[in-house]
Amino acid sequence: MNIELRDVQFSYGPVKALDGVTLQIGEGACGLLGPNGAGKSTLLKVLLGFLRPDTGEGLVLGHDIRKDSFGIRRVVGYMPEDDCFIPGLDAVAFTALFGELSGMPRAEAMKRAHDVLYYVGLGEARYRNLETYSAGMKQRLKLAQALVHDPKILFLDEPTANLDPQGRTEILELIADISSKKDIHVLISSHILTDIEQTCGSLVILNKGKVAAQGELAALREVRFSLYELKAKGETGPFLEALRHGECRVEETEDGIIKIYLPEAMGRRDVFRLAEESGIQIRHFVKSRTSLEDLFARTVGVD
Amino acid sequence: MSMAPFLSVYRFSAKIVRRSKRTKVFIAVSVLPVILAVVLQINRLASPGRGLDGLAVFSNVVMGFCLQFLVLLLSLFFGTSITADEVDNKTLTYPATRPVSKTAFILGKYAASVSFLLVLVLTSTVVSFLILMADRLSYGAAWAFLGKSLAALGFGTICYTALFTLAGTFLKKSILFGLFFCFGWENVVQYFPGTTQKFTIMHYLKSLLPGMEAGVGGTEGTGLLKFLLFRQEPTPVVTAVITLVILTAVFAGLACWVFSRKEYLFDE
Amino acid sequence: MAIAERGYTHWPGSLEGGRRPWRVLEDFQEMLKGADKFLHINPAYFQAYYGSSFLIFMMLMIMVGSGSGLIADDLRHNSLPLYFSRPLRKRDYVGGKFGALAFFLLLLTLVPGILFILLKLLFAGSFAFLADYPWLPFSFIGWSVFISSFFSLYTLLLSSLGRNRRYAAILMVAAYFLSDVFFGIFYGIFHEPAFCLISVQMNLRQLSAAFLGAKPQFDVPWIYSFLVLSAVMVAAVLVLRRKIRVAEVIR
Amino acid sequence: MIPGGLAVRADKLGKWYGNVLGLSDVSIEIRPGITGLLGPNGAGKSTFMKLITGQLRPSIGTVTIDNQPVWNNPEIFRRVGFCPEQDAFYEDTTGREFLSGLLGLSGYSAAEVRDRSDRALAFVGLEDAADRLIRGYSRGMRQRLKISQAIAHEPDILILDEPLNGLDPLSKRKVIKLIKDYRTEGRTVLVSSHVLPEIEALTQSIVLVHQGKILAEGDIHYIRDLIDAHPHVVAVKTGDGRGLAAKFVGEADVLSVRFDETEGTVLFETRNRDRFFERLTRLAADEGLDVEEITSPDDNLQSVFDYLVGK
Repeated sequence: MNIELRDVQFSYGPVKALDGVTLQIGEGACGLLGPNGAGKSTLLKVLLGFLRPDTGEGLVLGHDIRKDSFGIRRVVGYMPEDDCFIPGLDAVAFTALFGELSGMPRAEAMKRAHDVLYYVGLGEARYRNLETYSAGMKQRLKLAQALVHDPKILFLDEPTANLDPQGRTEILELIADISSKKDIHVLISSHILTDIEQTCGSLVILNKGKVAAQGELAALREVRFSLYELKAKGETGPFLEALRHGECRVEETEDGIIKIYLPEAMGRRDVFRLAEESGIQIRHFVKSRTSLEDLFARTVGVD
Repeated sequence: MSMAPFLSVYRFSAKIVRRSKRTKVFIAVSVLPVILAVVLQINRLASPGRGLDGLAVFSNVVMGFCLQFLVLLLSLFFGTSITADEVDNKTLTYPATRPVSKTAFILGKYAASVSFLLVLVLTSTVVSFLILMADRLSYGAAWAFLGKSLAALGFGTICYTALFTLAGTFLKKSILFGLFFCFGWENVVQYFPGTTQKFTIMHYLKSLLPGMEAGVGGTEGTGLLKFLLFRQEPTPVVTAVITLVILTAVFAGLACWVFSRKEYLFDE
Repeated sequence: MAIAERGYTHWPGSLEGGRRPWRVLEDFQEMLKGADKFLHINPAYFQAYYGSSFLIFMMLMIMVGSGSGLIADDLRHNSLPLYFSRPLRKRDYVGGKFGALAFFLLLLTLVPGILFILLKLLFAGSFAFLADYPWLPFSFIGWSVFISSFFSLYTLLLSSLGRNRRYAAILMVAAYFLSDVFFGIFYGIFHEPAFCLISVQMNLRQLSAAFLGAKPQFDVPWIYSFLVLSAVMVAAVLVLRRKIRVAEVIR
Repeated sequence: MIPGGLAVRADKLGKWYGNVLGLSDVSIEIRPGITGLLGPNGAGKSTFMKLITGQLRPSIGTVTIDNQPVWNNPEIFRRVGFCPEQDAFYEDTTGREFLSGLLGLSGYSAAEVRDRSDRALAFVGLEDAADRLIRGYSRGMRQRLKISQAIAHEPDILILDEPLNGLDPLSKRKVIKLIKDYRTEGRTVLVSSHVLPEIEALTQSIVLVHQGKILAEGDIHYIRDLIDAHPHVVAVKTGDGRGLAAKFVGEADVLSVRFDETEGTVLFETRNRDRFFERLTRLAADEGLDVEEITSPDDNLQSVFDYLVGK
């Protein structure tokens, strides 16, 4: 196990941010999900030794979070959530500075800074002053500084915030690449569920400072056979009416997806038959696995 | 231009000024003359033989502290804050997307800051006067001096705030400019002989005060370049007032002009 | 007995062409008349340089210009977590910032001192100057280090109080001049030299006189000034330890 | 004031910062309804938002709302509400003070300010937190407060810059619902976002900005249909894939058929989706095929985007 925590509690004054967190995180990429204020950022800060837990203990790659925070900081790369930079520097100087602060020799840090900046896709812009960077570029820069000292674990706090779709895909591909091929383990805190779905093998869901669920992603997404999702083109009113008449439970989401809970008596064919009778086309039809969003809503307990 | 937008900006920014935590620090600074007055008065009553004149002490406080320090400092901070705070905190977008012209916005905020500062400075001056002159309140000349002091402080606040509002609209390091101006330029050049001293605002403010002879209030300045302490050659009061009003109008007008032309980009 | 002519009189001078635009410069010429002593380097010269309020004012401007944002900017741009996710202690961080500022301040204090000595040696062509005043290099080096350290800590203290560098700058100047103004008022009224202890500037000047072997302006033992300034430095360190927190309370 | 029907119009609009291009030669009309503004970072989205809200002056061309220029024309903001991207507030005021202060700037009387701020706070569900300092608000609350200030004066045109950024899924749902609730008839809503599913959840009508130009505008499906050179792929999972394929190979609109043995799907490439899906639905119902899944791998905004920006 790379990360182990036992019964960790932490409070900001009267507010309990972490309330008895016990978890194990293994190889590869792990997602950390939870609504804002669930304690995700606090958990990362406890793991880094920024905050000292009130009770409980933990190990990160064998380093005790209470006693050996320096040991942890040498092997961990941290990408904070907030926008952060140092005005007046260019990207190379910035990244090299943090390489040096991690203990790399100056020349090595400089060389390494160029490499990681290319890796995160800032190669062309690396001599520009950081104040001229767009929000998306700052996001990449934060990733670069987290990677510069070649860490063994990466803690990424909302890595895709502020990114455009292309940038988001690229960063997620980078993360997947790092975690699967480069032997660096990754802990990603995010509330963009699709990010986690695309990159992570395992998952921890936090809610109100407690672990609401943890385990392998595949195991957590159990299959429900009777639920289908479809998209249709045409006047769907009569179709839905017919379905309801056949004792299906039907839900329509905001983004135009129709969810159908089929009773035992009905099969898939009946759905198509009703569609054809109502004169609409079915353009999308899948058996629904419990989507991460449903899992999230269920474990967090609000919908 | 109708007054309504101006007044709504005035009300809104007056609330924000009052709410800000920094304001409390500056209120504390403004209370200092009063504390000073209390201490001095107690001391004076305790040892009556030392012949300290309450009015002399008061004029020392006004010249040394209120005019040459407090007014400069408050105007500098509040004046530059008018635009710089909104740009730094990226809140400028909110008022900029309201049916309020940029001129009304600047003037409203300026008026809110100035009236707040006037209340602060003038109240603390009057209170310290009352404390220091508690035993001689019937002395008419003292009241005349108080009136002139208040005028100088008031004009100072109005004029300096306008200048620093202007500085805040287009200078990135407006504070650095302001500090150089206040404690480098104003504090020194006002003592230069001849025409040169007329290049400071302080010169006109001091012209409003009666009989400022060489060195009164001067020694408690920075003591910077002491050999330069020449006498003041006052400008007639009417000219001084007219100059101050014109300067204020020019600064405020320029501030509005710059602000309505300039595009403010937040560092994105 | 001469009787002055009344009414119109002639002017006995001769015209030299219009010089009005240069009036202002003339005023300056008057002022610079003291400058001929410039190259006369002796201990008094050092005392004058290191005790001058001009030097202190310039240092103040450097502090405002490049020091006010040292910590305030990091707070504003949330960079502290970046630093402290490295194997870095608070004292390393503060030490680094301190070093950066102290470097600039030493440029104004130590470097001119060394230049004066070099110039003197160069012009004199012998080491007699150093033989006459062997303590002088140690004094001015010691004093440069002290005043630079004091101002660096003072700057860091005020810079750590908020996220706004303009506010920090104002506070720096305000605290400095405020203490001075108060001293001026009290001293002006009571003529009690001990009031010099409330002024940052006067304390610095007292102490510089003590370092450089000059007679202090006020008859107050220098050790008190030293204690006052040291107390400010200790307070700065204590506040910095409290203010620089890696993890803030999240919303 | 007649509500509704106001259009935002840009004509040959261009903006440079020094010699850096922000936006170039944009002519567009944004009509009532919800429009999504999409584009990569640095494409000019933000510049466009700032130009139509009068925070920047066009370098060339014009931008008008209801045929009036926007730059230095404050009167226009009686009818425009703007929710900026940056997470910036007057932190030392309460939510209610913030809102009523800004309403005051819109020129309402004291009574109306009170009334409107109450209503706006209730609309975004912040009644209970209204008298707390903004400093202590959570991300979601801050975002909703920003939206409330944009709608408190009931503008005909609502412009939202990245309103869903930094929100967790539950807060996101709330905000999406808010925006949809606001779209009453005739009002114009312009929303920008980086995350495509979010825009898809809000609207079908999009404007695509790239390299300072408008790449495409209109209905997402319509845009998709326009791209003839890029046929649609439909994946069908069924027990008898080859039997299904046999029914389609005769159709003129089907360009190719592929079998994915591992997934057990048949991939059809078609030029005419209407005809294809109509036929597929009929076949699935009538002819004894057991269709398990139908998916279109590239029927989402992401693929439109990728295709248009030439990825």
